Amino acid sequence: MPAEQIVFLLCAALILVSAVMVVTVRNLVHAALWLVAALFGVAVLYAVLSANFLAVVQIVVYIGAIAILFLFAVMLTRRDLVVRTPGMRGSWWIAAVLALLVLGGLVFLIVNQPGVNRTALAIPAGVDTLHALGNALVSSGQYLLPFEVSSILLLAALVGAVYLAVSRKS
Amino acid sequence: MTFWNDPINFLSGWLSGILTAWGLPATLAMVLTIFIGIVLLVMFAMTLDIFLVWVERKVVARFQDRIGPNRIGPFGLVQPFADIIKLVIKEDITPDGADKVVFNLAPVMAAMAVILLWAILPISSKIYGVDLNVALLYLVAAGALGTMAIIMAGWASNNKYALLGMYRMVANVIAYEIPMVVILLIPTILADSMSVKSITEAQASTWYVFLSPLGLLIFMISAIAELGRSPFDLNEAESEIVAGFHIEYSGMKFGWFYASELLHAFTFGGFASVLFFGGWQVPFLLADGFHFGSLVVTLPGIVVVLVQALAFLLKALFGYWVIMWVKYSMPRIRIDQMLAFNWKFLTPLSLVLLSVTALLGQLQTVLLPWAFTLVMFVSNLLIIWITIEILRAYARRQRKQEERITAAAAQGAHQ
Amino acid sequence: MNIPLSWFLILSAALFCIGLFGVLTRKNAIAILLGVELMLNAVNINLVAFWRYLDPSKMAGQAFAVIVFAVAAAEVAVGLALIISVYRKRSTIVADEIDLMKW
Amino acid sequence: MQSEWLYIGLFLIVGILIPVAPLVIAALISPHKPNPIKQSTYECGIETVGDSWVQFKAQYYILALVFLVFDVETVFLFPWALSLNKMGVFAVLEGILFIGILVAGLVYAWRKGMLEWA
Repeated sequence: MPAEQIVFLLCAALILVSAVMVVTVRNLVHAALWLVAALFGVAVLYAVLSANFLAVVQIVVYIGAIAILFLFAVMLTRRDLVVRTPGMRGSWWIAAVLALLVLGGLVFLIVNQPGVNRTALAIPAGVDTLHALGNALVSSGQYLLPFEVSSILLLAALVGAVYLAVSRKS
Repeated sequence: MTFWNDPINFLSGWLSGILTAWGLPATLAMVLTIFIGIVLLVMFAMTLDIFLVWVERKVVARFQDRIGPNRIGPFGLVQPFADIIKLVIKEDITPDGADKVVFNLAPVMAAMAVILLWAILPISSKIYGVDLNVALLYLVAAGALGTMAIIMAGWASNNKYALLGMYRMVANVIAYEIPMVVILLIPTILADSMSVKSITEAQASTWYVFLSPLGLLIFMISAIAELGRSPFDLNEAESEIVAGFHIEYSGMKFGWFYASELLHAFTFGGFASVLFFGGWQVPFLLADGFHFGSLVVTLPGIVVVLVQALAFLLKALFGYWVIMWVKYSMPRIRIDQMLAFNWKFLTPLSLVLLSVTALLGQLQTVLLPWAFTLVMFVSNLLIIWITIEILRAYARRQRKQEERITAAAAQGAHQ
Repeated sequence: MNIPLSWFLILSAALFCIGLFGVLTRKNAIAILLGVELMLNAVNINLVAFWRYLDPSKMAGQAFAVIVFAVAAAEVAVGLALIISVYRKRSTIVADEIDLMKW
Repeated sequence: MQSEWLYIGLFLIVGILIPVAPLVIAALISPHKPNPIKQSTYECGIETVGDSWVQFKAQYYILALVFLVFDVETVFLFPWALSLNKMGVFAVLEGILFIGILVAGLVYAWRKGMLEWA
């Protein structure tokens, strides 16, 4: 078995095990830490796919910012967890059946798709994906609009979040 | 390819040759060779770390008009080894109610986050781990892992001081990450690359400290804050929260937090030298020897590599020394001041600097190199001057307001 | 690269379904958001895998993945701020008990 | 997959093994005599008061919130910085617009008093 496949399988095992822990562990701080492990696995996957920029951004944004925010939010609302610790709903098995059905449907669709077992070609020698991504994000014919709109989205999120998080003196 | 011209490649080729001769497959032999190379590099970093313990103690002693360690070995050089033996044989205490797995994972992760930085640190033109094309973001990503280690340590210790220290440290680290990342963009723009190797090579003629002195200043300030060293050491304000997030750690686990902080400081000195002082570049030294105009002193490759490595380590040590200098001469600032300084001053300033650099960077291909350097340097000085003027106007207004208040209070007292 | 495309797609489908399970079963609102994060990551794996396997010289997949990062960040910021805000008012983050707008 | 990531993977393994090794040695040779007093959490020499996972100031959370948005936006600037050489002044102006939107968020948070440590 080629080295790449071994790396992929190890990484997939890490992602799936951590993801299962994220949705089942009762202690929410542990759930958030398992999320960090799952996200790290996804970053390795991006590295396997030669998406260098996304691999590091995954760690910078998800582990360096989003996971920290999650952990802080859990610690801020922990009174609830200590007192009552609500885990999962009683009817969790319905959700499990539903999730398995969705998975079965997706896998059925995927394996019956023509050309799905293709392997990737090598990236052409002259292509510098990093500079290409930069150019794509700022050329008006390509992704300039989504790029600028995403900054406005983040501005809106900041304004909204700050507005909600401030305790208003009322 | 001989030993004298390209020692690293020669040695690795020699080693993998021996391994293949033993009957190992070629790929496995290569992986093993790389593995041994990595272990050697990390061992070098660790040895340096031990040496840094001595440097730190000696320098702080000099700053405080003491002698420092001088009993064990010449100039106390063996002192850090004694420290390590002490740490290793000390009883390791896990506090009651601690989250054991997370508690034990945190120091390993803290050390790992710093060691990972050495994978991209270019020590010389031939001695470097890997030339990653997203190296600058990798630097930030490794920092993110370090932050996660701090959160884990603070949370798992089951101690109020640890938790409070962790909150302060994380607030500090994440706040100053913004100006740091913005400043990392400046060498990226100037060199048109995120790889530390290309950035170093782009500084062959002009170090970026001449193009962006203000950038270096902001980088050093945010690096000190990222490290949580004085004046940003609220995370371990002894009078308030004792030792901060690692208060419950003892023995070698504490040792790793301490060692990784020192190595982190040195590594930041190294990155400052890569980004602004040309990394391993030595003036007049090219790949085959010194070139003083028409006078050429030819040197074998190995000497060039060693001179470059020495230059890099000296520059990094200089950065580290500046960090120590600041640490031992500045008082600690309050948390509100620390946050206000970042969000209201450093972040806007770095964004202005970034915009100006991006605009003027367009001239890089138009102007002659010396003219471009002059334009950049003057623009930086202008930004500094305008900032100082704004700050002075603000301070004058504050002072007037305060005078008015004291005058009113004095009048009220008279009546 | 020797890995078939279907491996990535199946992994991403599995991750998506685990996230879905979490969203459906968890009672704690923050835990529900954790599940949503898993689902967003599953989508991103797909985008990057298609970029790599179809045409690496066209940056569509990576550009979209970058924008998904922005969306995920915005979602987490607003979602957690909402939860904190509700927690302040009602001292609970159990999704079932936040039923002010039920009718 | 590129060989540079394999190298970083190997580095990660070494980076875990090297910190773990002294910890294992320490665990083997250091004494281990726990007792309740020794293991109680440290609190200035007096008995620990209350639950140690205390509620903390919400300000920390709000700062993490502001940081999240800024972090994502500054990371987005890296591809932009790499496109400047080729795309010219137009790209620079787009980036400055992007930074302007970022600053607008900062100004809003500032005016709302989010950056004060109250």
